[in-house]
Amino acid sequence: MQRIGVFVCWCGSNIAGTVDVHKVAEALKSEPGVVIATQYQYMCSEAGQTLIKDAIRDHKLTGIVVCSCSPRMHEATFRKTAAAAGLNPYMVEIANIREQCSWIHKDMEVGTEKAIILGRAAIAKVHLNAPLVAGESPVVKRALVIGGGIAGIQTALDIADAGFPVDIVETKPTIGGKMAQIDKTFPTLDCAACILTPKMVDAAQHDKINIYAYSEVAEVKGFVGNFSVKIKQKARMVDPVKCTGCGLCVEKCPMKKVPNEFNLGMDKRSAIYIPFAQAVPKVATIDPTACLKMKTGKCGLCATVCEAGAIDYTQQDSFIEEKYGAIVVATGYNPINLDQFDEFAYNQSPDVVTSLEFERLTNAAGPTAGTLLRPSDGKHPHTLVFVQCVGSRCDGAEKGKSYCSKICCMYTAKHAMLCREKYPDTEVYVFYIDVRTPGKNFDEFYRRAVEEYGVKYIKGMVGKVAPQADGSLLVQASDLIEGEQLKIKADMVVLAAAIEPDQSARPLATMLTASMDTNDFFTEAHPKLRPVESPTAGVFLSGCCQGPKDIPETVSQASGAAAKVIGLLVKDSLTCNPCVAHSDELMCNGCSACEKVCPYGAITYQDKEFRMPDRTTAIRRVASVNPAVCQGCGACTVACPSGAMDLNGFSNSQIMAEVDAICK
Amino acid sequence: MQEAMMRRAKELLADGTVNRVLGWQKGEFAYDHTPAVFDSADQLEQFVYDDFTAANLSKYLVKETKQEGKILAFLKPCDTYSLNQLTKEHRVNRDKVYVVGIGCEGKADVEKIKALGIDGILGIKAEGDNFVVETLYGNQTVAKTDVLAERCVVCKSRKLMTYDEILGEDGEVINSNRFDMVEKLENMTADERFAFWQNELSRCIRCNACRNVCPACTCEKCVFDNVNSGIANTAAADSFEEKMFHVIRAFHVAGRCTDCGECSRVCPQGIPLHLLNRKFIKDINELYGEYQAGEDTDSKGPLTNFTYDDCEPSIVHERGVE
Amino acid sequence: MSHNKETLREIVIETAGVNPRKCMKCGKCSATCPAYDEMEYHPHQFVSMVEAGKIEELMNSKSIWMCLSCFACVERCPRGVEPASFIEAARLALIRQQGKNHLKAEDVPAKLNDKLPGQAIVSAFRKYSK
Amino acid sequence: MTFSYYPGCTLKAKGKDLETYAVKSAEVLGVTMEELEDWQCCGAVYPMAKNEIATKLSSVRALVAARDKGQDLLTLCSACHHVIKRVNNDMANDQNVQLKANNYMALDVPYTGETTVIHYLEMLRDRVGFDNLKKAVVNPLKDMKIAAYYGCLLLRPSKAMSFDDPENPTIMEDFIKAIGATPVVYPYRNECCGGYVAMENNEYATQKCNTICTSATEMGADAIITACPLCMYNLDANTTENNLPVYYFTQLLARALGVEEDAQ
Amino acid sequence: MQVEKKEFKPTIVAFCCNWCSYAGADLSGTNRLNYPANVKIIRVPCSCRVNPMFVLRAFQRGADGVIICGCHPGDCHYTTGNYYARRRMTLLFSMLDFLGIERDRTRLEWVSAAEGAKFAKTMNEFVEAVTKLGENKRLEDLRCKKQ
Repeated sequence: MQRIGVFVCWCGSNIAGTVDVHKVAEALKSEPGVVIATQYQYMCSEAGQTLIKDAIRDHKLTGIVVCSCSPRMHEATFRKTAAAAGLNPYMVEIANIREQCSWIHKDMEVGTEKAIILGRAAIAKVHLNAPLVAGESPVVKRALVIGGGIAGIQTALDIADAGFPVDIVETKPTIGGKMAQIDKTFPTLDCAACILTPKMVDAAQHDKINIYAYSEVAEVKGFVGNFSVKIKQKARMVDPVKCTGCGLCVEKCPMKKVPNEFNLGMDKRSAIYIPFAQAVPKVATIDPTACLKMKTGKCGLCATVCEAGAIDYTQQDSFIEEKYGAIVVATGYNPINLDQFDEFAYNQSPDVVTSLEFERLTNAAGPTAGTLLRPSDGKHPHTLVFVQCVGSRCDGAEKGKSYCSKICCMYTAKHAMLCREKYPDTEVYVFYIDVRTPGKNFDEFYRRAVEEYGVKYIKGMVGKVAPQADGSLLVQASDLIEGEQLKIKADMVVLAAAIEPDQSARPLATMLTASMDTNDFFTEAHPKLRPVESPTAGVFLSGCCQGPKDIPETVSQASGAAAKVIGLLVKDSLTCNPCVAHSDELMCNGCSACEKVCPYGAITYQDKEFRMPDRTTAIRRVASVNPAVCQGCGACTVACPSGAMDLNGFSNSQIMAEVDAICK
Repeated sequence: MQEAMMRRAKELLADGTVNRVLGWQKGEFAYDHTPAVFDSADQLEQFVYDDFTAANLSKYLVKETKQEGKILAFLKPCDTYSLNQLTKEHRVNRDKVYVVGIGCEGKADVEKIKALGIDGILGIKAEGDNFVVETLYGNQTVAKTDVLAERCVVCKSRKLMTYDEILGEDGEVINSNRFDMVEKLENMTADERFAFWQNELSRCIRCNACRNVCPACTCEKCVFDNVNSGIANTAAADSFEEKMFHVIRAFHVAGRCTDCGECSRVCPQGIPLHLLNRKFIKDINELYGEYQAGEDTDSKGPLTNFTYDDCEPSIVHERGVE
Repeated sequence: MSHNKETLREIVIETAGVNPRKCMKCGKCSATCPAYDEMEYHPHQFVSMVEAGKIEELMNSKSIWMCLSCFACVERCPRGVEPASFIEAARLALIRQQGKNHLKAEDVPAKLNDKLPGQAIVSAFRKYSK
Repeated sequence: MTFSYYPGCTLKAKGKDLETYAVKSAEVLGVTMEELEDWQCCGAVYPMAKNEIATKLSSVRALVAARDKGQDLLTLCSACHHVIKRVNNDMANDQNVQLKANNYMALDVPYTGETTVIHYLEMLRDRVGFDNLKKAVVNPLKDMKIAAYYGCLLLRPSKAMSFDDPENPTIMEDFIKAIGATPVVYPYRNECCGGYVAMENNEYATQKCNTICTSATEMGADAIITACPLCMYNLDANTTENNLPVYYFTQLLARALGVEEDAQ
Repeated sequence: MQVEKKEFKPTIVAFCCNWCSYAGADLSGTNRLNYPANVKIIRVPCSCRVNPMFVLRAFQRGADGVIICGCHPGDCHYTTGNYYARRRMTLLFSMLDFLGIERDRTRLEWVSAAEGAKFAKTMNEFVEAVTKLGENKRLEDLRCKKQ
């Protein structure tokens, strides 16, 4: 039998005004197990807490009930009080007689009666409380960042600057991501490379950062503070340590007809290649699908010319296993495939390009060395038509994406403006449904495109792009303001294609047991209050993997995620919430119902050997809850038909005892 | 059929495919065949199978597949649904069962036969649309439609869901009218429904037969037997379990019940317990999309799943009769 | 037979079987329409006018006879709104009334020529008459 | 290979050529076209209204007839193909149409969209195969530069028709290559010819067809092919600029297979 | 003998999730919004913690009405808990209805931490509805056939 103390708070007149606290204390004194029941003006005050502490010692209390304000207010306070007196803090229950009693009832009799019942329920519950000890799990002080774009780089730098080692895993041969392909950035028109490449170098040179380029995450095990990750390093056929990045091999390689993915296939590269001049790591990579040596066994020129002896045609994929305390997902985005939108003739004319392609066409390191030229004939275009919302905001049409891709309005304004600035002889049209410019200096930027640069913004949409015999593109569009159907003879059409999460995201989410929405964007732990964390503890989100974002927003989120990671890694161990689920192995059926409803992947199964009552042994599949991962929602406890799964602090019997006390 | 099954069982024992056979043997009467495990050809002489053989064997496999070696199980279409569900829930190790699927045309309900005034029953044989019942007093022919077990009258499927081989003919999933009775109840007034269930459930003697036979009730320890669950039937003082047993049981098997009908078959008081389960199945089908437990071994059950736009519980107010 | 404004709107929406509220007013239908220049109200206006209940205006507009049923607007609409279905519904709302056929049998012989295929006559009848 | 074949009214009158060449060519390719008995006019336009049932029934009859013969239903005229295919989709997916049509027709076995509706071009592509067609060609039309005119009805709405990419189709171009000619791609091949509006307003059709033919001409075509009698009419009779010879695709098919003369 | 008829005050058990509805209940207190004292709240971490057994237990112990409150769909602190709760309670309520138990004795309502007014309003409505039904006899009687 527990020895229970009951402490009724007046809260000045807040409670005592409509609840007869003396009567409550008196009534509760006669409840079974109650050895002391008393009242005081302010239980949460120093004096009130001393009163509780003394009572715990003097009466050798094993549990206490405080009848006071909401547990949301002072449960933590009274738990600390109990702990200070040597009582397990989880032996404290609060009866909420202020917010849920005295403040809503005007009649003293009614209020008092209800307060007594609430007190009884708390006493009934505390009878069944068990001392809980918050478990601890150690934290591996190393972070993994998946994705080496600006989001991943920023996160890694911030974490590393705080003194924690970070590994970046990037599938491409170099880090840099989409930002490396972008020419200028809105709304300031800084050169993207000028602000990105120093960061890439910082990352490469940081003694706390280790970059696994041309690598993928192959397997993730473990949980917050203690992930175990297997990383696959794809064979480059080049020893990255020996390679100096001199580029001689690239120059000599006879196979020079491979579409260059960095320039989105608008020019060619060689079979051995370095994606771009500022690549990090600056190491050559052999494309095995194009390399003559790899395909036919004949050639080997690169090995001959490489003075460092870095070429190794026999290289195999290798695996690294590493432990991490936290994982940051920064897998980024891609423009969608436009096959289903060929009314815009993307597949019919090389002069219809996506906005990302347009970036390359205006970039000094791009296929045209920065001069805007039509891909079809290399001529200077005079009339350009930009089409916004291509594949975005599609709903009910069974193609495209239902969401707004967010960045297109601004980059289109940027493209249009730069076009007019650099080539004043051009005529630039932008077809828009809405221009969305929420952001610092964004609307001003868009207005500048219209007012200073004379970009012709037309409210309406393009219905068809018809490639003509003379090489021009006849753009048929509506002008909803003028009420006209326009036919514009254009030289180039630029499509603001919707963006979607990278394809690697979904399998990764499965490995991480992190949740995703229907569009394959990672879900945040809370859309407002925890936007950089995944609901899965220890997994953080950075950049477009969580939703469409521009660069400043991506960088903010990247730093936010880094701060969260640092906050985790500075701890030597994690104190776990002890109010978590636990499975009674003797009753567990191993049916997996609990595992299916657990949002955190906290439940795993193992085959265990049990001694049976008849002295035989049997192997049974049983669930076990990882207390470091469980958040204590209790979904599993109801899914479990046998009642093997229960929740500390809110056990089946505790809740039923409260029910009984209330319904008595 | 019985001979063919026996022969096949002996073959499979002889060639080492299995070391035991799960089937049925005669009980006290000619019509109460009880599940039995046979481990030799000799023992198999006791094996019986006819149109009275009704028991679903799948549940026995929970225990049997924990034993050494592979066991042969003869499963009717109903039973294969149960086996799939048990496999999904990791209760049965499918690799340790050799399933011989047997076609089923529906089983006879001995109570219905007796109600026709037929006594001294010695055996039964199907002949077309009739059963020929052998009795001490000669053969009697009864129309199948008159004596088929209730669950067979509204059979949902004669298709075998899982098997290693088939004896007899595999059937098809049937577009049955199994929900008719549930619907009829739904269309009654609340008072009528209450009267109906009070009449039915007041006959319950809490013998636990329904739970013990149910292939979805395979808990290591039933909550009703567990003193720590807070709802166990520890003392007469607590009548909770008495009252709520069937509702809780139905909820525990909701989304998992394959509608095999064993609960009602074994109820000594003839309570139509399957209607509770079937009500859940009907609700699930209507509210969350068609779902048949035991159809496969990997889909997510309706109660361990959700969609963002599921209906609200207030839908109960909008449907049916107050 | 005449309906009040709201009933007429409901009839048209039900006949069309699509939801005008899905429209985000991008104007792609009107950008795509080959009959745009022949029309007084354009495809995107059909959607907003149906939503606003201006059915009478649509029924009296020559636009309903100009739609080619080429489905370009249906195909290219990013929201699955199908302006052509509204045009058809407005046309039906008119010709289903007594004596409101647009094409009368007695007018046909004058329109025939030796190359005109039967398909043209049947199509026109189906579209213009009840 | 045997198909139930639905000809449609126009193919028995003004559009006769489309059919005769098709039948003859099919024979060469080992395809039997079994014309349905007692088929009725499909109505030429698909009734878009959700509450139209009666106008869909003739298509349902044809679909049921093919189902009862256990055959796929082959169509040739674009309009018939469009109507029958979409009615078939309704019968498979629209419970309202399904229920009412079945009630109305009181069939022994209710019809729920089981029949596969296949256009002659799809038959060439998916069943015969353009490679096999190429092998069967005896008279490759080497010197012809042909512009394919798809029109609206075969392609749109693509969700219902699933015929080809609605904006950048290739089936007719592949067909042209198979018969040995050179396809000419031009942007207006899937834009409307003016359709039935030509009945009332010839000028309107003329305007559309002139754009189509001018575009095809500029792209270097010297002939146009079509699968639709109404498109044929508009392109042939209502074009005033850059007139090009217009053929039914089946005529050139017959020519390439060496049976053009026989068909006449 | 004539017994004076006492005004019937139903016993109501309200299960509230800790993150939204319990906070909403607190807020209705903070704003001094009245609802009847017969409502007694039991705090659970999430609506998905509410086992149908608890609901039945309450009825069996003499509750006249049981209401479950949780975060609005999409706002669950544990992201998905209330979706499971919604399915479970829908089926449970439907079953109770099937057994002939009055529908208005059970309810599920989404109340956010900001919806103090909604909480009070919901409770007032619920108490009113249950009061109208009178004492909960049926579940008590389900297995005891009156002669």
